[in-house]
Amino acid sequence: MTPDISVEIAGLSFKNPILTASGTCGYGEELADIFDLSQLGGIVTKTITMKPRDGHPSPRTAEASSGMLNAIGLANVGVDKFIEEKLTYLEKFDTRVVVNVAGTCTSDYVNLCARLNDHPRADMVELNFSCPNVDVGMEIATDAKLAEETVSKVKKVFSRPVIAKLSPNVTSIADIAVACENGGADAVSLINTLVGMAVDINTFRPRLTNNTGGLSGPAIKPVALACVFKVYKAVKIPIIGIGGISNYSDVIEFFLCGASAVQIGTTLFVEPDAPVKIVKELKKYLSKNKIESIRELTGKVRIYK
Amino acid sequence: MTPDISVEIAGLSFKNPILTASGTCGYGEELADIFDLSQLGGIVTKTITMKPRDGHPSPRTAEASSGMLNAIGLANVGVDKFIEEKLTYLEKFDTRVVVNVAGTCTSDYVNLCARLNDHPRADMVELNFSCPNVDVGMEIATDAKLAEETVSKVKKVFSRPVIAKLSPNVTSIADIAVACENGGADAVSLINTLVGMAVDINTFRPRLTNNTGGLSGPAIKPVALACVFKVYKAVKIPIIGIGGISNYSDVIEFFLCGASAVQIGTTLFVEPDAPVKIVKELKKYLSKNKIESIRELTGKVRIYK
Amino acid sequence: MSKIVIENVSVVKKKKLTPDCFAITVAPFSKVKSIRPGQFVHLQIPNCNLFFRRAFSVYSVNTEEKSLEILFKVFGRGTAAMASLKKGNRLSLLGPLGSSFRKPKKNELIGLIAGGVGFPPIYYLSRFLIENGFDPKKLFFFYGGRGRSDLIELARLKKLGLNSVLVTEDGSLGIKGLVTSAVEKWFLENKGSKVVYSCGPEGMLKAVDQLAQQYNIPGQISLEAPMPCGVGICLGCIKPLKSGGYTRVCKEGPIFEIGEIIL
Amino acid sequence: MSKIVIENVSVVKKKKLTPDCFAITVAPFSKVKSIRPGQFVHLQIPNCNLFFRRAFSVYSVNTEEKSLEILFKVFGRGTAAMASLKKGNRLSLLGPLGSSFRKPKKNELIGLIAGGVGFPPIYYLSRFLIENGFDPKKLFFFYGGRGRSDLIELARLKKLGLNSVLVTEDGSLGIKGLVTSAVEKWFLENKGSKVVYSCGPEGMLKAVDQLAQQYNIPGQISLEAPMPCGVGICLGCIKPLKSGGYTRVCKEGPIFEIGEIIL
Ligand SMILES: Cc1cc2nc3c(=O)[nH]c(=O)nc-3n(C[C@H](O)[C@H](O)[C@H](O)COP(=O)(O)OP(=O)(O)OC[C@H]3O[C@@H](n4cnc5c(N)ncnc54)[C@H](O)[C@@H]3O)c2cc1C
Ligand SMILES: Cc1cc2nc3c(=O)[nH]c(=O)nc-3n(C[C@H](O)[C@H](O)[C@H](O)COP(=O)(O)OP(=O)(O)OC[C@H]3O[C@@H](n4cnc5c(N)ncnc54)[C@H](O)[C@@H]3O)c2cc1C
Ligand SMILES: Cc1cc2nc3c(=O)[nH]c(=O)nc-3n(C[C@H](O)[C@H](O)[C@H](O)COP(=O)(O)O)c2cc1C
Ligand SMILES: Cc1cc2nc3c(=O)[nH]c(=O)nc-3n(C[C@H](O)[C@H](O)[C@H](O)COP(=O)(O)O)c2cc1C
Ligand code: FES
Ligand code: FES
Repeated sequence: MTPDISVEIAGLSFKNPILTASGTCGYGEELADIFDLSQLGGIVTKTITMKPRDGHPSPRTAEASSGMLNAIGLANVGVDKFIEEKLTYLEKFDTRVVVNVAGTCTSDYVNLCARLNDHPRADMVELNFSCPNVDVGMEIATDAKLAEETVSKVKKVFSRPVIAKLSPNVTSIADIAVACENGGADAVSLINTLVGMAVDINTFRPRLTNNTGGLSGPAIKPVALACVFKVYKAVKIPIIGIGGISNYSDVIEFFLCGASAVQIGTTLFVEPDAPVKIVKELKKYLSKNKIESIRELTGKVRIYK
Repeated sequence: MTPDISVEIAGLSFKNPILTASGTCGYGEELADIFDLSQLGGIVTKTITMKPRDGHPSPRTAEASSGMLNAIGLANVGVDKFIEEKLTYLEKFDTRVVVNVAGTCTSDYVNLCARLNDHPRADMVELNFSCPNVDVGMEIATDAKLAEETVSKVKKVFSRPVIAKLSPNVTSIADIAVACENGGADAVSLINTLVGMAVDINTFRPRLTNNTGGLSGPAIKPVALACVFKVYKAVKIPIIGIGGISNYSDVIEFFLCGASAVQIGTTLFVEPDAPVKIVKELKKYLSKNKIESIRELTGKVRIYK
Repeated sequence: MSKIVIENVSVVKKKKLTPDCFAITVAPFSKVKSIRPGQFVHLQIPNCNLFFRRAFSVYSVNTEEKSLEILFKVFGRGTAAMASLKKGNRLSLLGPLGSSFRKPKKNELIGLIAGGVGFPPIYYLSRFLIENGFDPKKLFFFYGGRGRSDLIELARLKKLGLNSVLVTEDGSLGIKGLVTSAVEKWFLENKGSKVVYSCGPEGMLKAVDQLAQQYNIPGQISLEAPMPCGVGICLGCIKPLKSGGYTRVCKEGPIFEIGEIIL
Repeated sequence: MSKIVIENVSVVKKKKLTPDCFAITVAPFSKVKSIRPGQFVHLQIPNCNLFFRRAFSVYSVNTEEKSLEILFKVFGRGTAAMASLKKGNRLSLLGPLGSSFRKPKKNELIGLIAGGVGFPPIYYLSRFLIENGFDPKKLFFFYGGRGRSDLIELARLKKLGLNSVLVTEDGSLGIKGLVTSAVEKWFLENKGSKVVYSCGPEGMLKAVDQLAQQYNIPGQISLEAPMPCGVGICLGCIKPLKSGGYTRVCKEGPIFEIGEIIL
């Protein structure tokens, strides 16, 4: 018996639960030189905005212990070029395409998703409520009412599933998740990066021109797992786990805490073929442990007490 | 010229800015087998509560990438035994003693500090508003009003300086810091641990009997630095930086972002003599860079824009 | 002067005992003289990104060379990285740590009970006792394992000249059965006052602990627990005490009295 | 088939060239044949807890042995750990990465300008051109450094049989001065159409870039930037373009046209 690693989110099937995270896989072109993108459960494209953005000046990434900081500043080609070139490029791969969008206000999200609605290659949209590197967005990520309103307005213009991507930089991520669920979100994805900083002690300069940035990578995995665990107890919609995943064992941990799929981000920078390896190893783990389908694992952590 | 690494917090002088963090150095006895505690700027004792506590059952620590998770559950000898045995033991060392306290409500903090007020070996108290591993406390850490009220009531019964220790698990740590300053806190210390989790994929069990715990160590350093940076812009009282510090260069980073002293926590578990090394290397760095006093560095990060 | 030190040591010798069992000798360590049987060292293992040190019982010491030997089995990531250490590689050593075995009374018969990687501290104790004037004839070394491949370093054990009783569950070497059965037999067959010392898997220690209590034999066991710090400051390595509350395996232990711990 | 692969390679050779400069050869790498001069590889360095890989220009390749050589100077934590690698040590290699130098036109005089650790890609290009039929007489290798100890691998350079011009700021070897002065002199003394290729410290590259523009000489430079991913997906390694916006050093680069980048 070969174990079943396909999953379903909001009625859409994924051949496996491994997606690449927004901002860590571009629009897919570069990774396609390394492996066939059809091996992915899905690809979440770099956040797009209405207008193209250059992003912040250099340096906008820095190394950290078991992770990194970034303040790219939502550099992207803008929605027009995205639809014309990037979505078209992705036509040829047999994988789900999730288009991540961000704006400065609710209407930006609505306009972007309305545009994308006409392009069915965008299987889903993911609303980036949580980028800590631009003023844009961060407000929605910390304001339950605004998040709910934005989701519900997007739902009116986008006919396929809508994911709300949440920030960990809040007192209660579960509250924001519940608000998104109430707004009609089909799923939530979490977490985006943690606000962090680093300084060069020789120049006294921050290591990022944005002064602060977002921390990602294995360093944040425990925080992401705790967030998934708490949100799983609070909502009924599926959760896509993100944060520091670097191997199959991390994926299992996220499933046990409540995830129905995961995204791999920063690990791609060090092991760009990690998704391919993880898919293989997930199958091995399930076989070895006689688990028929990975879907059985969601939320199955055996908590104490 | 030998550089000056002494600092002053709330009118109290410290021979150097290196303190050991609460819960990571016991009451000092064990570290005294490794180095002379008089080499420390200060020691912050394990959180004490009114009654002795055994804490959570095992496992209550777990390894993480560049850090660890803990849910000790405030195991401590209780205030009576603490005063009788532990404070007395610390008499013989020429170092500052900061006594960390926690309770389930404001009056616990007040009672504990009133008791300690009669024992001048407790140079300062640190109010642990932020331990994520017990229901105790976490409420105060996320509630600005409650924090302000607790600090101001403690100030009435404790005549020496009072430090409020803050949690990073909030939307705005600066808001809580401002509230503590308004309540009369003489200093704030930050950060306590980030809420995190880990699961054993063979047993499906959380790696901590408390299910979730606190993440500490180098993994959280960027988050701690960003918190210090934000709080420095918001308050006038001194900041004691905590989080993932493992070498002199980390200490300088915390100073540049706004700290006036630091605490070393998890690093002690891997390099118990780290404070001694750091003190030496701080002096070397200052000499090499012709900086007369480490106090000059507080807040001197050269931000962009 | 510090009782506990952190020093960089080099691998001066490495032996592969079985496919997954190795003995390595490291030096120089300034405190070799003060190491007592049952104590352990905490090693920072290079070439693996593990955050914590790993604890290893001292297997033997050489005070002239200032070296100490440890014996380990590949278990997880840390011990796997240790298996690939080469002569000359350097690592940080923290020690000596923990409590040590107390000396038996002069007239006691001494039962030494080891299972698997519980062998090193019990071997070290045996050797230490003999070197300190205890009669090897009064030492009874019970060495248990699942099969013959679990019983390592038999030649070295033999050299001590004590009474050794080998026990394997599958009968592939020595007596077939559990080591505790052999110990019970010894309890029954020997009238004199006795003391036992044991180290091994927790299941075995639990059985030894119960048996010794049942027969009213005093003694000590050496416990293990995951150890973040090894020096008593993290409170992570706890075991529940019969008398209530917890105790630290790294500080009050790893050597505990029979009947002291809830296993 | 994948253009870029990740493979485990072993150190097959290591040479210490100066106290802080080393050449190491690693093998086997399945894609050696497709490596072009100017391209780089991204190495995961063992024995240091660095999170990112580190980028190194390819210095030479041996297609039979499937090996490639890199030359590096100890700079920070990663290169320090590389200096302690031993023959047989394994590491993960990602490559081949980035753009490569374009071929000169047949009639052009070729100026090859290297400074410090900018030497490897320029040396590789020179050798590649000669092996592909370019006349060594038309190749002018300008090699600059602060002092004689910066000019490494001179014997190897000499073997190529091209025109070499050594320049040191302190005059300890070759011409005293800046390498760009020697290049300018060459511009002035040679009438034919010319092309330049350069790699070295950013200050030098800036001077070369300006000089070439001033004299209207086409050419390319090889840039560096801290590189989290090396494959174009993190957008961390950017440089500002004269035409506006940013470009990625790892993907559009590291080889750029003279005048393309704001330095
Ligand atoms: C006082 C003491 C003395 C020891 N002496 C020896 C010795 O002489 N020879 C020897 O081979 N081993 C000895 N050990 C055990 C040794 O420390 C472990 O084998 C080692 O920690 C496992 O490390 P690892 O990185 O290979 O496995 P890991 O990958 O860390 O561990 C795999 C699993 O084992 C668990 N684990 C890790 N450490 C321990 C531990 N100490 N106790 C129980 N479970 C653990 C982990 O939680 C994990 O689930 C001793 C341990 C202690 C506490
Ligand atoms: C395409 C490319 C080719 C290279 N080829 C070679 C080569 O052939 N030989 C060689 O010796 N070196 C080469 N380098 C540089 C090499 O990658 C750096 O020496 C190395 O990254 C420094 O690593 P480290 O860990 O020793 O220092 P670190 O401790 O990482 O760095 C110390 C300081 O240098 C900065 N830094 C790190 N990497 C870079 C970088 N790539 N560019 C600019 N600053 C950086 C860091 O931010 C830090 O401030 C190349 C770099 C690139 C991008
Ligand atoms: C360089 C970089 C750029 C990112 N850009 C985006 C982005 O544009 N939109 C977004 O929603 N998340 C972005 N993220 C966040 C990731 O998608 C992911 O949520 C986060 O990095 C945590 O996962 P990881 O630890 O696996 O990287 C970015 C992360 C990194 C490291
Ligand atoms: C095992 C452990 C126990 C801790 N116990 C306490 C405590 O009792 N009271 C407290 O205020 N902080 C406690 N902390 C938090 C530390 O004091 C510190 O704020 C935190 O660990 C971050 O610093 P670090 O990364 O240097 O460890 C504890 C941390 C650890 C790792
Ligand atoms: S290992 Fe830290 S107290 Fe025992
Ligand atoms: S290094 Fe990541 S885009 Fe160039």
